[in-house]
Amino acid sequence: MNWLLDYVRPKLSVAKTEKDVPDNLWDKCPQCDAMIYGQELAKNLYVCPHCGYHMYLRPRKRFRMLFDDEEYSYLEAPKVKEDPLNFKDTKDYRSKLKSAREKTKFDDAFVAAFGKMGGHGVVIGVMNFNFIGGSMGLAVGEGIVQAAQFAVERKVPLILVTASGGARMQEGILSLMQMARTTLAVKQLKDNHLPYIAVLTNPTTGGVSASFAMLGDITIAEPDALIAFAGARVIKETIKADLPAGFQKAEYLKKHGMVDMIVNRHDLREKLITLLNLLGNTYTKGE
Amino acid sequence: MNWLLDYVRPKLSVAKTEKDVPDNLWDKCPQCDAMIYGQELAKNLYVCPHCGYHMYLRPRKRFRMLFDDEEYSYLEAPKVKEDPLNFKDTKDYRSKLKSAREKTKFDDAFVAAFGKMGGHGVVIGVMNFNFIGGSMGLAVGEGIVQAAQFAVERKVPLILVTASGGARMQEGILSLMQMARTTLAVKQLKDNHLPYIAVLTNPTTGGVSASFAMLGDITIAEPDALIAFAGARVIKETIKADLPAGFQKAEYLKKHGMVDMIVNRHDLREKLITLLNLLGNTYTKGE
Amino acid sequence: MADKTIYLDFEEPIYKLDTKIQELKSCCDDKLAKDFNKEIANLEKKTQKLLEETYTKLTPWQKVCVARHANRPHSIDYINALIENFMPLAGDKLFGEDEAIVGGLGFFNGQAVMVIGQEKGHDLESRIRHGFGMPKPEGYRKAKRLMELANHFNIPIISLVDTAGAFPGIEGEERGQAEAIASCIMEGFKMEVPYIAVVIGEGGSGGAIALATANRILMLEHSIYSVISPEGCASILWRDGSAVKKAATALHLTAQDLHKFGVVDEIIREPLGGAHRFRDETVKHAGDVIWKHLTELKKLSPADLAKDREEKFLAMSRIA
Amino acid sequence: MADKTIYLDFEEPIYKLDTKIQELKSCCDDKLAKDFNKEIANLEKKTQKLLEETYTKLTPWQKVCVARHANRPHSIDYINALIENFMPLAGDKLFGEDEAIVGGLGFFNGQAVMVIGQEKGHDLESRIRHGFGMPKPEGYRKAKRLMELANHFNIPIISLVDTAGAFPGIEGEERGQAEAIASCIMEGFKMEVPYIAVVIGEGGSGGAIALATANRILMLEHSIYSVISPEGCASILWRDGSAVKKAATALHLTAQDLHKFGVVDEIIREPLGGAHRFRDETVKHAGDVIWKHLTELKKLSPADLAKDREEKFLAMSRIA
Ligand SMILES: [Zn+2]
Ligand SMILES: [Zn+2]
Repeated sequence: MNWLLDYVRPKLSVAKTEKDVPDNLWDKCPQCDAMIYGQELAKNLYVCPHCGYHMYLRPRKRFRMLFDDEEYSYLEAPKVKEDPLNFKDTKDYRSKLKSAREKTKFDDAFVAAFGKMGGHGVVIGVMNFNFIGGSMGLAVGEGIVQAAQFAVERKVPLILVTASGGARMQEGILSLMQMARTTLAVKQLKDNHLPYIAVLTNPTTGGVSASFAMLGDITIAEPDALIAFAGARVIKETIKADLPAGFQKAEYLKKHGMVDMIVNRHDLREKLITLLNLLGNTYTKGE
Repeated sequence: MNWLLDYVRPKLSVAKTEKDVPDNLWDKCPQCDAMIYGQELAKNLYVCPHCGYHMYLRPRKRFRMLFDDEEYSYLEAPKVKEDPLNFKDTKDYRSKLKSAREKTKFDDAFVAAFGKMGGHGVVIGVMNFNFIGGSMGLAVGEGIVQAAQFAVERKVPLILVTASGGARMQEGILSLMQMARTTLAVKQLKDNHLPYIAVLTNPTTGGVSASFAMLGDITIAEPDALIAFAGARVIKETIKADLPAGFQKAEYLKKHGMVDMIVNRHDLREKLITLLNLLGNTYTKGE
Repeated sequence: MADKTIYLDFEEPIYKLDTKIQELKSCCDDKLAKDFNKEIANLEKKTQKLLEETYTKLTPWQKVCVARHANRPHSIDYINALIENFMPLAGDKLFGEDEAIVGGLGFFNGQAVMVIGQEKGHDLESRIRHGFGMPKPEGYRKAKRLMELANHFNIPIISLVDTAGAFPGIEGEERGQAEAIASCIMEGFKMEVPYIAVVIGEGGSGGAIALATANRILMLEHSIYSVISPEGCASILWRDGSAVKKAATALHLTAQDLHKFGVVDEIIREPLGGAHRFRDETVKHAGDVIWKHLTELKKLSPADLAKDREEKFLAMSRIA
Repeated sequence: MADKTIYLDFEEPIYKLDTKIQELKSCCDDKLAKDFNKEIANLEKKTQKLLEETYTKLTPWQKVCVARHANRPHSIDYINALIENFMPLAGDKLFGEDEAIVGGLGFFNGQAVMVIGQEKGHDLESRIRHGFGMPKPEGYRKAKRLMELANHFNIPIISLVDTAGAFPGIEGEERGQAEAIASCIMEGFKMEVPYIAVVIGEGGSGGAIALATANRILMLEHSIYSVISPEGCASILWRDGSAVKKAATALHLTAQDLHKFGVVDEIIREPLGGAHRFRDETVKHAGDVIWKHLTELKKLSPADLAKDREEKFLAMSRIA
């Protein structure tokens, strides 16, 4: 076991822990263009109070929203090889990583925490879309593998909250391999009959959608979230035709059988707890 | 074991065993209207030599065509309750059964035999379409269950050649239950990792298609065979529109992913033997 | 749900009495009402007797009509009344979400269960949404997925059967209606959890048995379960669509017939006058019977549950 | 297959030499031919040297072009050359038959195997039929079904990876491309039989790894395997579609790169000049290498085969 538990007990105010995004600014809703005061938005879990649009929710806020009493402990970020390809495009990947770390205060685009939900021990992993588009490379893949292993060792369910543009192409083939590795992570849960619930938020695309995101025992999506394998632009260019209304949105995926339920962020914690109650309350198997 | 093996060694000419259908008559091809001399048709396995249409092939002919050296032994027909509902429509069911038995010289619409194919021991079951439309009641269901049990006891594969209008409605709910029972029959093979190959011939419809017929490890269809759940007439009346060309034909089902291969009757024995060779030649599992 | 009682043809005398009672109750002021009280009580007694006479002697065809009655409690009514914290689950993870099948997890007397039911809808809008209770292949594949999920987490399954049959259309055939039903039947046999099927209304042929390869098969008193609809049977065997009554009788499709054949384990009594008249009592009583069977099945080991189911069906038509 | 050699841009000098040799060989009568023999031999030596120089130093982008070469042996060529009694199997038993994936049972050196390969086709008609080697969800579900079948009968699996990626279209998204790929990846890990993946040409992202969660991953010498096409990468990161050469280099998508990363177990040598020039030798040699690995894997128990695969992938990016 290479887990160090860094208990943070974040009984702190929103403003204090999220210094990077002061809540006393005004934000514009990307859907209805309404200007919303930061504190109001934070109080409303970053759901637009005017049109219900679900904006991106940062990992810490997601954890506080989900865990009992806003208490949880982070799982240590995994150690992985940095920039394994020595990748350079117009700028180099290392500097991209550096600025993403400064911006987000996280090591990479995935962070997991252990805590309780409705009294159940549970591991929750959250993707950080602000970290290079939530893209999945070694660190994300290994983070998910380790979160799954931790859940299996503790015999608790795993909840993964996705938000990703897909694979981290700067890590080349090694990022592609994370599709297999995160699938294996999910398999550990299944092999142990522990629940794995996928919560798909806007956007969940590419290699992330085509691996662990689509393999939940139960699949929840936030309203209007974009959930796609191929990008709409690529498809449009390929087929040279317009795309249907609502294409690749959560509601579209539900209609097409890929999502169990669409849950408003305000109801998410309660619904997850009910699901944990249901999946945990199995009758004792016969003698 | 309640099996009596009735070795018949049918080293007899076609004409002699199939007195009910003299081969010295002319038959009209239902597809191209060509008149074909009976002996020619029999020699050509009841495939029209002009257009390739696959006419119905009686169980005995099917067995002789498939088994090595035309040698096989019948599995005793199961004993089941006759006319459990005391069913009467415009005439009574018992008299229908009686005339079907006289016409076909078989007890009911299913008959199974044990023999060798390419050296492999194998149970082959054939539906008799001439027996009340090959419909499935207690006798067919029980026959399939017992054929499967026999195959499992002998540790040999099962091949079922279907031809049926669906459930035997004169046996009411008990005929419906045969969908479950024949599915269980297939499950016995699967549980024992013994191959079950479904050979779908014209027509395979209703409750037969929606049970064992669609559950083969490998699914073969004869060319142009009608394979359907709901009848085309019912669908047409329901949707009040024309049906697509080739609707519910073997080729249509293959295109829609339901059939592995369409095999001309002349190649059927050879292909089945190859499949048995392949499915039987599994490498020795590790120590 | 439906506010107004819908009367079936053979309920004409009951309808007349009910109407008269209604008139007496509403068409007069409070003072007069008192005078009518006796007459109303009299009429109500008559109605009760009539209901009793009618509903203890329903013909098979009348049972067909009752089983299909629009006011009869549907799957959603059972779920609403019996299941707490119901979490509906959607989709087959292959092609689509078919609301002809409603399914999900919930607590039944504190026990987590997976409910999978065919739902016909109760008004035009909901009937269309639920595909008139006739599942397409994706509906059966959704049911199969929910069974797998239940089995994986050791959660008992309760299926509610109420369908005229699988959807007869091009899409259904195109997407493998036959395969979907066959696989759903097979999946039922794989379950290592208690699996109870309840025919609550119409058990229509292959579309019904797909959800009924269960450890226990229960039927509401006036529900039907048949290899073919009386209409279909009449038109094929009598070549006369109007021979439905003869067909209904010949098919032996009532709960009482099926119980005699050993196909059904227990008949769930309906209040006199039918489930559509006494929705709450019916559903509550059905819940009690289901719970009784669930309690019994919970005593079996996972392997024994599968074995129990196989033996039940293997024995089923060996009855001599 | 293709009768005429198709030359890539960077093969211009080779093309010129080949043309000259061809001219000398054909444009003169037998008497004269003798006089040219020496020159022809000379030129052929030169070609050989040029091929050697070119093909030992292919740039990543050149490898991309070679990997996509129309004359390169495709899945069907491997099947035809290596597999006896091939029995193609069709369909996902759910929605459709997708010929972008060819699959079936056959004998490989006397051993029954399940071959599952992406097939691009070799002329316009066959390219259309095979969907340009870009599987739709039904293709991956067909692959999954064939894996299950192979596993059930204890038959080893050989997958042949050759795709630009999964089909990017409305139908693909509608029918769950993401789910289909994810499930296919998962299925690979469930196998308790030897499973060998061979990247024979283009290993395009998610569409490729769906068929490559194997015990052994082999790559033809000039094949590629990448998280994104150089074109896609160039347009996203350089915002310049013509930066494909830079992107190809940056992505480290060659067999040699992947072997270094530990993603690929063995590189299958191609004759100098590439698989598209020496189709038969390439395929035969690939067969020998696959057979060697299969022989090794056959020594493992079913449980160990699954464990071997899991451990391989769990370890894969822990390389420091
Ligand atoms: Zn808004
Ligand atoms: Zn003809």
